Amino acid sequence: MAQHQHKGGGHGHDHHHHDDHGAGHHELSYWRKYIFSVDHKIIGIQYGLTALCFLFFGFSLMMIMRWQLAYPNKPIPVIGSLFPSFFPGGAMAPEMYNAFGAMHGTIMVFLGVVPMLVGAFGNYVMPLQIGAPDMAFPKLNMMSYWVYFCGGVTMLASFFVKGGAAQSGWTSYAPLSVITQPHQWGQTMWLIGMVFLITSSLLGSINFITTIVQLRAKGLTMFRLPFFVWAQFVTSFLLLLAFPPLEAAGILQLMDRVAGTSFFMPEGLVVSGQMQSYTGGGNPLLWQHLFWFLAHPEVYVLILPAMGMVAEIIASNTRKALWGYRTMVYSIIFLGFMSFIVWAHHMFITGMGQKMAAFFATTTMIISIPSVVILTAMVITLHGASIRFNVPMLFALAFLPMFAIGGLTGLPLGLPVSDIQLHDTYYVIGHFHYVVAPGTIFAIFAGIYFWFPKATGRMMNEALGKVHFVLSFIFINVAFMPMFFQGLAGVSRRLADQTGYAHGNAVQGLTRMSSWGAWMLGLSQVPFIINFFVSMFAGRKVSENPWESTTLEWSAPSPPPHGNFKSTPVVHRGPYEYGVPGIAKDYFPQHQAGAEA
Amino acid sequence: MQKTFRYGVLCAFAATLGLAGVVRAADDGVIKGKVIFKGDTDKFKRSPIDTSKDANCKKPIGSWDVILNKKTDPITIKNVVVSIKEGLGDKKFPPKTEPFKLTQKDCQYDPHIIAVMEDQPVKILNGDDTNHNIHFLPKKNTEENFSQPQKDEVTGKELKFKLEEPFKVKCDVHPWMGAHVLVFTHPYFAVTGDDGTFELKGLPPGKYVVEAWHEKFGTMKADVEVAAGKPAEKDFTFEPK
Amino acid sequence: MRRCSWRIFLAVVFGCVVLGQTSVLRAQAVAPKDTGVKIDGEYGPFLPTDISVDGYQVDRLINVLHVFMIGLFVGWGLFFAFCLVKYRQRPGHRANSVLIKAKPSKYLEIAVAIFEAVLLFGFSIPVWARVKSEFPTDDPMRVRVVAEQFAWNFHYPGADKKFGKLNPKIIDLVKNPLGRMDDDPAGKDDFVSGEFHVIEGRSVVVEILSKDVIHSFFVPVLRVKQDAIPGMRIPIWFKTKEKTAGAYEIGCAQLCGNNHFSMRAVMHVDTPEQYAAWVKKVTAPPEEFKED
Amino acid sequence: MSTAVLPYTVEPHPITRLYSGKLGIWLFLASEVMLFGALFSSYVLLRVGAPVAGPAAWPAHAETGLSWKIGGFNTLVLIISSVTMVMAWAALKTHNIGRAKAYLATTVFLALVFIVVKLTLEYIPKIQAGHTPSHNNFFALYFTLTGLHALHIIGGIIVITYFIGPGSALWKTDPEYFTNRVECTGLYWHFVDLVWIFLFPVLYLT
Repeated sequence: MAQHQHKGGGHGHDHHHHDDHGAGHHELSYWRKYIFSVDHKIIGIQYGLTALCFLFFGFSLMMIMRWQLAYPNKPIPVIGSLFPSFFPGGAMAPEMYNAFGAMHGTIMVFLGVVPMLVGAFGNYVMPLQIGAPDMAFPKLNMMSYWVYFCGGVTMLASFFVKGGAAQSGWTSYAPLSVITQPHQWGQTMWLIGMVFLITSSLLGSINFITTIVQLRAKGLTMFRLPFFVWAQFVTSFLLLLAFPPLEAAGILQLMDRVAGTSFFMPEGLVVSGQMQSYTGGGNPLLWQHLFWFLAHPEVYVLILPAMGMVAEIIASNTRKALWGYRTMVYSIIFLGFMSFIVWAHHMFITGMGQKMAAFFATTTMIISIPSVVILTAMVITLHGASIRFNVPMLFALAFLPMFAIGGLTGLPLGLPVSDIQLHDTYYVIGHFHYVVAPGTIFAIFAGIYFWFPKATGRMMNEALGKVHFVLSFIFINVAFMPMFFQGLAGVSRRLADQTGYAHGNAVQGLTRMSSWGAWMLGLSQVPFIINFFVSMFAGRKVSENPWESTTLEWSAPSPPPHGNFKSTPVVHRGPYEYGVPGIAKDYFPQHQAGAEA
Repeated sequence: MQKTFRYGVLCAFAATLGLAGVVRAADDGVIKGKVIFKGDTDKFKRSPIDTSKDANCKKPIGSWDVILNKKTDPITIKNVVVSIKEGLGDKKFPPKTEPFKLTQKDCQYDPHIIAVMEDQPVKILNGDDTNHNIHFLPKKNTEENFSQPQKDEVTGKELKFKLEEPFKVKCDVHPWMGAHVLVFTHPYFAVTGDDGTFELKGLPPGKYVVEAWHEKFGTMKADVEVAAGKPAEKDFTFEPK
Repeated sequence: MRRCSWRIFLAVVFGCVVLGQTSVLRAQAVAPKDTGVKIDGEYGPFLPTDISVDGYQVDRLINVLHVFMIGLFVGWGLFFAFCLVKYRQRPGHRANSVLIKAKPSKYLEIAVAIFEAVLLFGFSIPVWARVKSEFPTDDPMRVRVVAEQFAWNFHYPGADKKFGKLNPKIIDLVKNPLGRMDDDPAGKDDFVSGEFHVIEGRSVVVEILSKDVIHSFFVPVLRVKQDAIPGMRIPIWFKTKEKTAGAYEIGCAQLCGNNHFSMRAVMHVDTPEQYAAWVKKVTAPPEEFKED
Repeated sequence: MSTAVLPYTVEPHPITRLYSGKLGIWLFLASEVMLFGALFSSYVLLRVGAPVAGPAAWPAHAETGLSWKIGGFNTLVLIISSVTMVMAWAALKTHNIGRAKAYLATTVFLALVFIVVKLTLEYIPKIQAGHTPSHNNFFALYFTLTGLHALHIIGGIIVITYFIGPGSALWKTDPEYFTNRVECTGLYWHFVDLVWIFLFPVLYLT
């Protein structure tokens, strides 16, 4: 395959090539080309940059919260005096802590990680991996992004309305979320923002499924799909079927707040000594059921694409096929299916009876098995490999033990008896942060380092990348490991100041350690930010397949032109044909014709 | 900080000038009197409050809804707000500028009645070594609800109420803590103290409707005529069953 | 660069372990905060003191699980580290394209599944059944806990062991915080306090209610946690061990608003004598409050 | 065109036998099923869990004041509109764009009849009678469910009007593509009718 000469830098979307199937293709205005683009690659990059901004913003919220936790009610250095209207006296008031907590969760999950995994990587990589010229519905794709953008703006704007942003946690449990900030906009804007984000995800998932089903290249059967595509496929089904109930729940809560209905309000509520005007007859647990029916599949939305990315990177950098590819595919389908019937394990402490608890504990134990299978398969892939320790691989490798910690610590939370002590403590925080932060976020970093050359035609700097990795790896553990011990000690989550409790005071040292870990982790991102922007313009130029990988996206030019491939690709073999005997090179790309292995 | 202070002084000066302009020096009419209780005092004993929810609230405190001054003769009522209800016409009064200090001390509000003018700053302080959460429950003004986790007898937090109305205040951490805010458009109001008397000063001569408000006994109105240079006297008598 | 990567990786892992351990060991409490009452029990980075007769079942499951988790993680981590070192890319080394038949992994997965089943059916479901259905019959104390933003109310039934009816419409936060009705004979001898008093060694049935939003009644030393959900009455039970008299903490474990962090109450485990004295003090007819 | 040339926008995929749009609309309808499914589940839960007496109790059917005659009329209107929608698609299949537009216009007209009846004979009198959403959970659900359904109807009206007007330009360049679009809209429209056919007995007859 001829080397594609890349010209110019920037985001790397030059169109100096001759594509042979761009019928009626003419130069677009700047706006249509980069802002209201319908090209899946541009949309993917838009998603990626927006999501990175939100991730950074959500992380900043948390770093400020960590100050209040480590040094309760002391003035926040620098930031406290910069925003006096947010921090009266320079310190963080508990209501502000709650608002930051709620928005940290919401932003990280719905505006950061999901758009990054699905919107950015899914959009950019998936069509390339299946050899499609674009997504099945390009205009719908553009709409998904802009609806997501509106949702993000709504969420951000809610910080500046009277009364501040939503304060009821990212779970927004009713009746708290209905009665707080009455006649104010915070929670209402949260709900409206959520409706936007849900709509965006729904449109996106329809697009993804249709694309994967309809637009696969010739010869690319379902079992020749790269694992990442499978992960996106299952994820899209989760988004498609789990999000609507939350949309319904959001509408009901909006009605409760705005129209005074009582879907989640029982009779006889007395708030602050005032009898409430709600008619009653509603049920607070209804919200929790609807919410967790979404939010448990959502957890898998957060992790499955990450697993997919890690699998891709491990296969490429072990120079070896994934061990048990089919088992992994079956496992991921099973995971997706099971994730719909485990939701109530978040609700053991709500007074759940024996039969329900037994059912949900059993399904929870069952769902842990496919996760173990996938993880084990990835580790066994390392056996007999030839491991390249480049930056994406380091992040992908670190994902494995980190996700293992996150997954294992889920066990005590899935059994109702141990959940009595650990429910809603820092143990839960530690557990899901190990899944999402050193797990998913590391996978995201791995993905960025891995596919950066595809998107820009330039490599990111290896040395800076390694510094970034080592520092991040150390400090992310310093930040999250103490949480397990705090949780065992019985410190509840969402406390603006735990030192009022004797058991909280006893582990305040751990809280400080965790805070310092978080701030250092923030500093550790500096090499990444520098690397990201500098490499965009000055990184080492590379050819279309710098990692010598087999999947289809590496057969397209870097960056791929409009329409993606120079000629319509045809697939001849499975996704991970590395080290095939009788072939001179140690990899055998999917699109290359030749003897079947 | 410096700047705010300077502006504050400037504003205060301007306000004083304004005040002087609107309320002429000749406006020296006075209404005074006391609020008398008639009835069975045993029915209105102060009961001790159970503060066991927070071990930091050590000092015993009693209920405030009715406080009778039993030492005065006749027995008078504390915490009655007497104000001009009608008779001031459409006159506008500049708000008082000195902040009204509301302290949370020994897990109760000091003072119990917060009588302020519209736009007059109310400064809320925490005099206890525990967390307080002040929650204003107005109907017309915007609801305020914030916590003060630390002892703070200096800085506090300042609020202003824009609209005339009486409403409750409570602490969300110590549910028994309660107080009342009364917002007025004019400066002619007074709260009875331990002697049960009140005095409304600086009134221009004329006919007024005066209202006495008590959180438990309700309101009572009376017509009073104020002549220049001579204090008008008016007593209110509450006879609860 | 590539050749030393795995060393860096190992150094990082090692560094983390060392750092983590020293930090945990050195994690000391900050200066204790005055909360009015001295709290008994030992608290640190692991499970706190257990004063409940049945609490050991929760602890046992947590401990067994952690031993299992650490064992699995270490074993798995050793294999992981071994692969990283042995199969690193180096001159003359090429990946083996033939996939190994990893029978051990299958056995491992089966073992994990069996172990989980044992935990589930051996340690969890029976204990949960006991928690949920085997309410004590040995004349337990009965207390009603009513949560509100942001305080706990403890409603005792008095000598007749019957709770009076509550009417939310007549709640007066100073004099009648729960809305007890005067005309209900069952409620005549009831009393309400902000402190939770139980007798050591005696089982207690607690009925949990909420006035406004969802709270969660959490007593770390009892291994008890139950959400208080408005519109519902949820009973739970526990029994304290003998010779555990002292003061312990009750916290709220579910975000309930601004002051969630300060929604704390004290549980006094009393000897029978102390309890009787307390009841006498609380139920004494109120004297008139006189200001000094 | 700014989009890349995509296969299977018009011709069906050899394996799935669907063109992309049709698969997409089916997936969309699946998510809609989940949306209305969640709301219907909430209905069941709230109705079963409603207090026996008091203001929050579930009202007896007579108290709701919902007339099955108005509801039945609207059901009929929607069913007929579904038929005209199919007729429009059939007309396109026989390459008669004029007739297709007439049928589409009839569909829009019927949908408007539905909305007007709903608004003037049901919503406004209900609210005037004090039966607002906050009155009790029956009316809360009634307004939420029918309101959401009405939003779907309005969405449908907008899309169909687009196909009568500017959208029909596609007929000249790619008639099959246009026919497919009308078919997808039809699928959506039938779904919206179907939701009403569930809503009608749930709200008006029980």
